[in-house]
Amino acid sequence: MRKKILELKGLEKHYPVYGGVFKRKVNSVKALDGIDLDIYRGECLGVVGESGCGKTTTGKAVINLHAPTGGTALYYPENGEPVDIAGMSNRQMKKAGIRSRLQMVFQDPTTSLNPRMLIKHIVAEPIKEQEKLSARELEAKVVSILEMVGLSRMHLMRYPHEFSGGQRQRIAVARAIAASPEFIVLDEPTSALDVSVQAQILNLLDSLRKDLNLTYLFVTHHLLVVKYISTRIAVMYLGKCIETCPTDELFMNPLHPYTHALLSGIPNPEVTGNSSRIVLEGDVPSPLNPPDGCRFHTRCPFCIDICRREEPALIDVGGGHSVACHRQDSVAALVEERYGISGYC
Amino acid sequence: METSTTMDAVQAHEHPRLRELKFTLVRIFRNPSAVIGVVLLSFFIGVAIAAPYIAPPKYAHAPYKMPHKGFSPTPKPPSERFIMGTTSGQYDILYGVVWGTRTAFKIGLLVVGFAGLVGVTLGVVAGYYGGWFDEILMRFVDIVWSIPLLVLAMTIVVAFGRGLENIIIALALVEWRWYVRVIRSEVLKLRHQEFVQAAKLMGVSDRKIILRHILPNSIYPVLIMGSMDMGSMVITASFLSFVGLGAPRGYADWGQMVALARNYIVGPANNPLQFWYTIFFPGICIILFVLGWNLLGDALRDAFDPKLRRR
Amino acid sequence: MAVLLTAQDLTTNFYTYEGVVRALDKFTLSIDHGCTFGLVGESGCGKSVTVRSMLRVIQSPGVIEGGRVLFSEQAGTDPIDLLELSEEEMEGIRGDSISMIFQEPNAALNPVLTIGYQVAESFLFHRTAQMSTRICEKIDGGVSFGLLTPLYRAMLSIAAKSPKSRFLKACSRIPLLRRWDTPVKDEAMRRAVDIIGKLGIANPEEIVTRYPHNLSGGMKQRIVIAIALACHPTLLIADEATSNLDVTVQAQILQLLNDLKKESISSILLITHDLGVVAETCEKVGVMYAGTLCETGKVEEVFSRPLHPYTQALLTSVPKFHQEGELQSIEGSVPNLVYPPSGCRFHPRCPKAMEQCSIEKPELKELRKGHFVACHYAEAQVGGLV
Amino acid sequence: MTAYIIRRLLFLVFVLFGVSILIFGLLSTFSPERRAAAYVTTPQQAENIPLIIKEYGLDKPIYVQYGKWIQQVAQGNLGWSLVAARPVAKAFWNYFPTTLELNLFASPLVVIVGIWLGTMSGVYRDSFFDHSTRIAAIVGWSLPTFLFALILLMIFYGYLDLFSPGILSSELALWVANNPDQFVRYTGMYSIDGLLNGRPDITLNALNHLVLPVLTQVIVVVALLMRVMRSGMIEEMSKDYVITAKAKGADFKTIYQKHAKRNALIPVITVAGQLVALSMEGSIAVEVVFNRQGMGWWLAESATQLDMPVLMSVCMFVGLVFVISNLIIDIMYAYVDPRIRLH
Repeated sequence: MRKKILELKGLEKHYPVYGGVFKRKVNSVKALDGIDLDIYRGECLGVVGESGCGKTTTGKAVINLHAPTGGTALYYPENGEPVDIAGMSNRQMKKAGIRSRLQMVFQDPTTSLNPRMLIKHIVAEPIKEQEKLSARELEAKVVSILEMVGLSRMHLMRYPHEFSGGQRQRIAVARAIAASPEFIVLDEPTSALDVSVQAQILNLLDSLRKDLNLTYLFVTHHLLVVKYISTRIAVMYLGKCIETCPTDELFMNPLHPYTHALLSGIPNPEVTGNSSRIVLEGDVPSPLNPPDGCRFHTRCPFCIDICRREEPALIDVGGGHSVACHRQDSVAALVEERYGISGYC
Repeated sequence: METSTTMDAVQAHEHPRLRELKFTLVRIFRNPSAVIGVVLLSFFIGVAIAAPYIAPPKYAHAPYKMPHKGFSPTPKPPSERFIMGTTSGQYDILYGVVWGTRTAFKIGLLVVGFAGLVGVTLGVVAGYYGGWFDEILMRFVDIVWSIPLLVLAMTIVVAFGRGLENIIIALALVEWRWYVRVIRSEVLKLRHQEFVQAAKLMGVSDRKIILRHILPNSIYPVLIMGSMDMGSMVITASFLSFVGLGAPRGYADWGQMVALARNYIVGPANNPLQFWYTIFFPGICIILFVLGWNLLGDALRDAFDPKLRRR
Repeated sequence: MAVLLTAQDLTTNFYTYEGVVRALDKFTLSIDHGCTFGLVGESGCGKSVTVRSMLRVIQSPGVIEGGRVLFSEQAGTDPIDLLELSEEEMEGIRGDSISMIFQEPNAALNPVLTIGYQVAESFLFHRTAQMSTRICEKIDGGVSFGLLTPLYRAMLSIAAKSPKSRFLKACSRIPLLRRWDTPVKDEAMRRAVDIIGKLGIANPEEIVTRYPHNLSGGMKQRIVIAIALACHPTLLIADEATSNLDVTVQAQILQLLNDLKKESISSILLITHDLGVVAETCEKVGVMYAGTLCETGKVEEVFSRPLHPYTQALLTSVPKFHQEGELQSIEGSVPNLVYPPSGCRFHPRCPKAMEQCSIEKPELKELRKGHFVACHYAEAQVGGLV
Repeated sequence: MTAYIIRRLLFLVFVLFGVSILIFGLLSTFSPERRAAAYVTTPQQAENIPLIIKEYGLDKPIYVQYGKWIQQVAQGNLGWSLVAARPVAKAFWNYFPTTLELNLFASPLVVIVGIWLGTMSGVYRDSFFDHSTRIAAIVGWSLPTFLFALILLMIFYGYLDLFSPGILSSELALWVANNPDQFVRYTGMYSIDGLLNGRPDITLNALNHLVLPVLTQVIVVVALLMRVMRSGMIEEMSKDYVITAKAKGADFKTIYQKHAKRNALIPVITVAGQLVALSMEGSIAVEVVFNRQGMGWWLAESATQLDMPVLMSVCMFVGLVFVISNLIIDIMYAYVDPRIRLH
């Protein structure tokens, strides 16, 4: 039995919109509108979706960087009782010893590193928060962490701007693991990097996960990247999670029409000659007023009556595969019939 | 392995902070206006320091009191005794100009120092924590903001009574609003920066975040403004002196010297510029002093322009 | 196939405070009529600089130092060198024969002008004469534009002959006379509505009155495409046109480009860092590294049998559907072009680097049929020219 | 939009209330006798100050006094001005037109000249023109208004004898004062009233007296506007949409006039409030030096004579003008930048 590390139940994050003479709340942006998700120890869960679907918000809400506005996020320590971290303040979390266990690596390493701090101090900061070390011990520890991410002692006394993009992201990773976390949210960690450097970082992250027994939540819009690094994938659309399943299963046997559209839209770098794809009509609806019923029905090529009325629940169809679609049984056949696509692997 | 390998050997010896400082200075002084500004300011600093030697005070206990020989209102042209002549009331212009430099620095440093300290402290706290403190402070700033500097400063001077000290207090009481606004908007931008969020995630306390992450990255606009303000505060103070709200008659202050010269800007019909020296010397001092600070501020703005900042 | 555009030894430098950035170093490339050409490379390798140099829209501190850009609009005609043309002649070519789509639709549209105006501008710059003739005919046919119609008719006939005449510009400053071009502007707006409608945007009449911030990213990109297509260009340059879009929107745009290619445009130069996009949409590809072209040829040829070590490494470093084993990455990072490496610019990172590579810059040579490579190692391997 | 304007009007009331408390608080440091002057409206009343102190409770707690004072202000009783020797409310109409006249002539010049110079030096960055305007701007910014005005007076009045201080020449002023039936002061501004009364000579004379004040005002205020416009223009000219326009085939003039300029105006509008404040401050110095009896002169004079009621009223008035002009600026903002929705 795999051990859970985080369990999200109906997690919500609404951003209020103010208006009127007295700036009262008139509406809210439903960036994250109630998602249920279990994250297991040691896995790398990929969260994919288009911009504005709430994947980054999910990442920030599960580690309580942006406090969720509703729902619970249960954290299961290695040994001990689960804690609901949604709604805890940073200070409370620090006291309970969980703040540093949940870390994050941001998208753009140029903005996530303080430009006026030396690398030595950047990496030392999380260590100093946890234990009192002498200057020499601290430096030795910083160097050992830098070496884990492929940097060395000679990089200690430099400013972030003196590094290339890939190296900066290594520093950001080093800072995250310096806090000795169990769980790291990776928010598009490679999308600001060059193609040739992306592979370095992906391989580094993968080996760190195995060596340090970490759990990742890998947020990205790039499906091939997520296929390479993740063990399990959650697909999001407009603030909801619509499909979760193990990576290989998703590419072999997707069940949601939106997943089909995403997968067929990936430009394949291998020259195959066949490239039929599902082109969705229109745009993603506004998260201010999400559509009734199934959120995808406005763009779904296989939409039927019930989709407009009733919102489908995320149901387990076996093999760790969950999907939220009224027509999940027939989608694969419909796709093959209309677009001539069967499988993406 | 990376781009800076060639520079490694050169850079290995100096401390990185020193290297940064050098780089910043080079960037500032690439701009000729910075050079001119610093030269002007060094000149004034020199004059201020050497004041007792250039113009030995007559009254040792009150060096700011301008000595005067007689009470005749008609100014006297430059002579061997008074190199720059004497102004109305027979005050020695050279003496006034030299000791007025000290007055100008006093005004600038005290006003900018106080306003900057108060403004930055309040602005950082309000911007970082937000909430009711921010709300109340910003509404208060809105109120103070709606009266222009000069009008409000005049009113405060009237309320507290005239005098140079009260001018300084009045200007500081008005000018802090600028620093609050500037630093607060910087802090608001920084508060959502990823490196600040990362620090929060690591459990770093708010105090440390402010000191380590927020202040070092938001202080430059304040420095630029402080530099510009050194000049503009001296302008405002000298105008208040000129109007007659400043120090008592005979105090070495450029604004007052211009006021003393006011009735002599137009001489007799046959020689309309007869009394040029009465306004020229104090006037040129004010202009060059302000110009020096403005040139420096302008160069700082160019040097710290975030759009030109290297990545 | 006839050659449409050739860049020869194109060299562009940027004069920055840190030093001279040698962004393009004797760059050579040629595009055929009717071809979709993909130019790939990592960020900072000079893809955008290349096309901006070709169109001469490089911004300060960039300076085109040398080379030639030969352009022959009709197949078989004598090419003209775009770098030799006067600025005014160049204005006539930009947006008319060659047009461009930019990466960031948010930044590429002017936030304070309406969508309609921004599209109509293309017609006003290049079709004023044609539209004026049309309106003159209409006036002769009895259509009236108020009391001053005869006067406008006279001015429009001048515009029909020389739309950029100084006389008309002077008139545009005089209160009543300045309204002569209202019918032209209306006509341009009608055409804008037309072309926006053709790109598959619902109710174009309403869209033209909106401002860019009202539209979604995909819509904005369509508008940018509409601007570029307005005058039926011979060559469409798409600079990272889909990179910042979501997968499903990217699919829409790529399909749109594909459809348009069949209908109206002669050639497309597609610039991207996404190898997948090139593989799926292009016929030919050029691979760029640090301001030089390393390899060019048919897509299938280059992608399945790459000869340049950089292309080989790049292809193994991107994740694929059928990923086997670990991704391979290229050691090190892109060089700082203020101090470009001597000889072949890839040699410090190249696993196959030889002594010669750091001394001598390799020439682009045809090592297989239609497959050009600039690499000493590949040359030695394949053994000379075809 | 409506909600926004309503909110701003409420804000205006709030700010005026705040200003009144601030000013009242500041001036309550005076003795009751001094403060009594704020309620005096005729010279007769001034004789029995103790009565007024009693009547308005000037020895009572400060909030009671404030209430009484606000009550008086609401009735239009702003007190007695020592400097003007008449009630403040009446004196106001005497002084205000002079200041308005100065700014009516100076502001359009500031806007036109500032935007033009800023655009040109931004477009032709690092050219000779750019460098010279930049130097001129920074020197202009460093010139204290009163000093600059004095220098102008020295040259144009003292040396060249072209323009003189004051509002009108003394003969004309005397004539106007002695013939109130022949010269009706419709607007209070001589340059306009001269035309309305069929006396172009008065208009010309008034304009002659306006040249130096307007010049001073323009030079001091224009520097800021120019600098902001220049940097806005430089920034906009490097944006991607400029390249798009260029790639469309636009000529250089269309690019900067049609595309960049309107965007560059947006940051200018954000400093418009500062420009208004600068003009107000400038007016004080200009009027003091050129001896023009306007609001600024009145304020400075009142400050030196500790004429408290005037200070209070002028502060309130300036606050009102400032908040209203900021409201107008915000609406202009929404007009220039379609991305702003006032909600």
